Amino acid sequence: MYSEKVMEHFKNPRNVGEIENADGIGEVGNPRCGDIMKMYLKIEDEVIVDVKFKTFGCGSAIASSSMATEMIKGKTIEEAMSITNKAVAKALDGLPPVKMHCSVLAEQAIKSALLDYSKKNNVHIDGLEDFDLTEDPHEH
Amino acid sequence: MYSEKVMEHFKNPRNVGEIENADGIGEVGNPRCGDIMKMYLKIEDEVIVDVKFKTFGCGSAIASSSMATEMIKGKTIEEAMSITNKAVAKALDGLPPVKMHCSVLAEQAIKSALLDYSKKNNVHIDGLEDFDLTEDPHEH
Amino acid sequence: MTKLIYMDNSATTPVKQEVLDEMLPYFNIKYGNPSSIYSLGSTSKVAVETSREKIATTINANAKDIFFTAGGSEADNWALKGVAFANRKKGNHIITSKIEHHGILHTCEYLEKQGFKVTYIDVDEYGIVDLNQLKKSITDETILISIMFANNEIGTIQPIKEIGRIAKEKGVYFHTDAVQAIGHIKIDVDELNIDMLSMAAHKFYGPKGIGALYIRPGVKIDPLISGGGQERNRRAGTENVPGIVGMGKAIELAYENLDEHNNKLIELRDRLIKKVFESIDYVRLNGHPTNRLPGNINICFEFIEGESLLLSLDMEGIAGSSGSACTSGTLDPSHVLLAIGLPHEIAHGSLRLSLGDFNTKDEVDYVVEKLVEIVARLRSMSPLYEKVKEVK
Amino acid sequence: MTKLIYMDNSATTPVKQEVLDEMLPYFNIKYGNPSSIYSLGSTSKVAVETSREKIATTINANAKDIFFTAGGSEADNWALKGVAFANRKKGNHIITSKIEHHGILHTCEYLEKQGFKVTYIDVDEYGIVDLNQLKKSITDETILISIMFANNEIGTIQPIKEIGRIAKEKGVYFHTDAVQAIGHIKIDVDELNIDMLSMAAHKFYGPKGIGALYIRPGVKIDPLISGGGQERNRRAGTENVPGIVGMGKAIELAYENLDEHNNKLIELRDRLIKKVFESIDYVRLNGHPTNRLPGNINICFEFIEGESLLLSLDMEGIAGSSGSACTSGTLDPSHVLLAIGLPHEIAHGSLRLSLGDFNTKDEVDYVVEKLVEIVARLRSMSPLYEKVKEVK
Ligand SMILES: Cc1ncc(COP(=O)(O)O)c(C=O)c1O
Ligand SMILES: Cc1ncc(COP(=O)(O)O)c(C=O)c1O
Repeated sequence: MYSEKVMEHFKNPRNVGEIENADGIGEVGNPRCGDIMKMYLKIEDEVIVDVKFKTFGCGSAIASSSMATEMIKGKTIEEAMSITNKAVAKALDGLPPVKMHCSVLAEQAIKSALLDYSKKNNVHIDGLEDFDLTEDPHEH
Repeated sequence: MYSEKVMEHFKNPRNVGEIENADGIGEVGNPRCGDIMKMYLKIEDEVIVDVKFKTFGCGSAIASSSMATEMIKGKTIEEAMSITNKAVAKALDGLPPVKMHCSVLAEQAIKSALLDYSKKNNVHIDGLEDFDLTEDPHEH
Repeated sequence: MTKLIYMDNSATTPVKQEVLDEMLPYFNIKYGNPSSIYSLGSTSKVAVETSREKIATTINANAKDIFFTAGGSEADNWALKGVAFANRKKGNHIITSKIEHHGILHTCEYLEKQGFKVTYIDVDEYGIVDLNQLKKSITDETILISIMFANNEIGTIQPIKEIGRIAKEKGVYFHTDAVQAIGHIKIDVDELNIDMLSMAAHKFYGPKGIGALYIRPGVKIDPLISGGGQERNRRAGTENVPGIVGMGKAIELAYENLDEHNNKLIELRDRLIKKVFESIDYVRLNGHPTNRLPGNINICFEFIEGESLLLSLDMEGIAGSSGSACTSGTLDPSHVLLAIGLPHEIAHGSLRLSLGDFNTKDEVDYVVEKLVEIVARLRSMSPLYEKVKEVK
Repeated sequence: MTKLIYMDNSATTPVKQEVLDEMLPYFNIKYGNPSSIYSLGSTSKVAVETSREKIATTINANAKDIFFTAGGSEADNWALKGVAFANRKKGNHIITSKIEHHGILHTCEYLEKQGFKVTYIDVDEYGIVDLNQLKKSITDETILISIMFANNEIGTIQPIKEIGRIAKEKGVYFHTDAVQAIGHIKIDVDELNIDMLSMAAHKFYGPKGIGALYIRPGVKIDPLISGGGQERNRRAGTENVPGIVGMGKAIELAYENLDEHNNKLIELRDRLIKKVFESIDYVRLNGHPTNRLPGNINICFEFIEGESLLLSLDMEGIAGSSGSACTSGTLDPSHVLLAIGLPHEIAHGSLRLSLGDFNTKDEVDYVVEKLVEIVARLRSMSPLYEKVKEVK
């Protein structure tokens, strides 16, 4: 069902954990639906210097979280903002159609954490204007 | 499907053939229904001294004809009249339910040949008064 | 007993060794449920999808449009009932032929009881459906045409391409019961405009209890068996994995050397027919002389009845079948033989020999030899033959 | 990889060697069609009838009242649709429960679309149907009650005898989906007043793709699959002879040492449950503590999700299943877990381990050991567990 890449990230997820005094924290998903992703960002000079996640969810949710954190670590906010769910899925060598929503959740978790950062620090981040946290990832 | 007795009579039917100048000939059945039995009797002093048959039909029709001829050979007319289809079937160690009509046909063939004899010789045979040749053996 | 000479391949076929070998691990080693997410389940899932792909390729369809069933009858019932109930609002008229398998005919009778109208198209003396009557029967209410690809009794192959064209022109779904054709004739569902197609593995050296229905995308059809999400939510039930694997392998083998196999079969078939005609009088060939299934022989032997013919053949170790009423437990002989115009008494004397990949020339010759003896013997007992001789 | 530890016997079972051995000749040696009149056909016919007899004996029924199907789903669909359509004039109301298999529930939904009314009875926290509600739901329109014998997810066994009595008193047909029960629990259709009963061989070490429906004489039911005269004209299609033979052998084996097998299973089951409860916190047992299938274990591990649990187990060579939405491709977790009152987030963390004849004590201990590690690891990643720890 899953690609080897997904299984590898599920077995050895990168960046699991929490960051104390994180600069941005995002939590998306709903336990009712079986998946919650929480992402912690450490940001210095517009650069994501550290990222951690915790995820309650299926194999692809965990693998997507892991991959997403890898993809934004060391990247600028702008670069992180450009990462789409499709990019996450692609980096995992694809996800089964019914699991695409996990990559959507990962994208949303990044954006949600960045939104938190932008609010806390009162900075503007391009592209977050119409970020809608209430959008249902399962629709994707 | 068939008992060994049926198969044995089918393989080696007794009394196949015709009798020239038979004293009574009966033909029952209908080619449309897939079975016709023709029976020839030679009768001397109320005794069936010879009997032959020809049958177009399935295995149990042929076996029933064969068994019926065996059962009446050397018997008096009265004895022959007492032979029922059930007796024929029983002598064959039974027939499948859908094939019971073959034994009915055999009983009818005997009666029909006896009727022919009684008409030709203007003798009365007890029990033939209400013999109805048009009765459908498949109803049994 | 003599070695069995099996000439009833249209009834069912033995499973080929290569097919059985492929199936075996799926009974007790790779026994996972394909819906399970662990490795053992995925192994089964892959096996199922591989088989689906093989079947699809064979008929030039996409794998996702092949749906496994328990056999030909289920596929037939599903196609007819599924389309009928799902399209009731569009219309309530179905067209079929008089020589369909009971899987179609009895389903049509059931649908008639449910308020549908069914037209049963006539066939000519060879068993070919009347295309003019077919065309004329189509009304605004017509939702489905179901005509079999090749007949199971007399082997006649229908003009499927023309029927497909007519159905397409009129915007009516076209289902074909290809249970006797698949594995024996090349079929391209696109070229022939087939919307649905029934198949059964046990007619081409695959196992019993497994078949499939091809459904063209867009066809509106209800499930026949609802429940779990198997077969893309269209046919519930834990997949018969060994059966599915066997069906895939069998269809692959069938089409590997199709022409070669068929040439051999046609040669044997025509040899048998020719020899029978040379050595026995009062015989007729049923079905189309050339446009018939490669292995199908159907001959009436006048003045004798089919069941006693079969029993006599069985005593010589030969397996065949008959359209006689006596072999079906009904009163009337085969509806197919009656539809091509045979009188009842002659239809009762029919013999179908359906040849397969394992039959040989020697077997053919032996069977003819035995037939000559048996027919002579049964005729010598027949009061009908007696009359003919008198006339002569 | 480690040797496979298979604890998903409720999903499907491996075919036992003795069963496969019985089946094998029917693929390519005794391959005749049971409807054929020659010897090869009779051999198959006898094999089919012998199996029918074995199944009948097991449930205290007459052989002629057992009808083979392609599996449990077909049997369920047949019972419901067959009775519904055949008794429409009598009434249009059907009663079932909220925790039935989808083979029943989706068929009921289909029947609702066809104008039937369906009442779905509630269950208590253990998954036992509410008998009072059941009784009260019966009206003059009620034609059928369908309640499963034992639940496939949580293993709860229903009070079938009482339901049978209620149905009999009210003159309503009673069908039970016994797919999980047959082969595991003694069943007497007369004693329990069961009118129809569904079974599937692959749940008791028989092959996939074969099942049966018991139908009490007198029950008015339409065929689901019409066509040839097989199964006394009630279920068309060339018989799956090897499957049928396998089912007969499997049921025979299942009931040979039933008590012994079950005692062993119950011991293993209770050992596993006890050990899990001793070594992992935040767990709940789903289903009735004692009145459950001998091999069924269903536990929720809070704060983690079932699919990742299954994947982790699979990595250790352990096969289980879950009621998580993620394993079914739907959004909601198992309807059964919701019906017994579990909140969604907890239902997502369910694990079903269904033990079978081949499991051992060592396997049980190994599984618990691995579960402890896996649950700890997944919880360490879970934002939900984090919150609980904070509260502590
Ligand atoms: C209770 C119950 N009913 C019906 C079924 C359906 O059986 P099958 O998958 O063999 O069609 C199953 C198993 O999947 C089941 O557990
Ligand atoms: C033309 C045709 N259709 C349908 C069927 C039914 O197939 P099955 O017996 O596999 O259900 C058969 C064979 O019996 C057949 O020859």
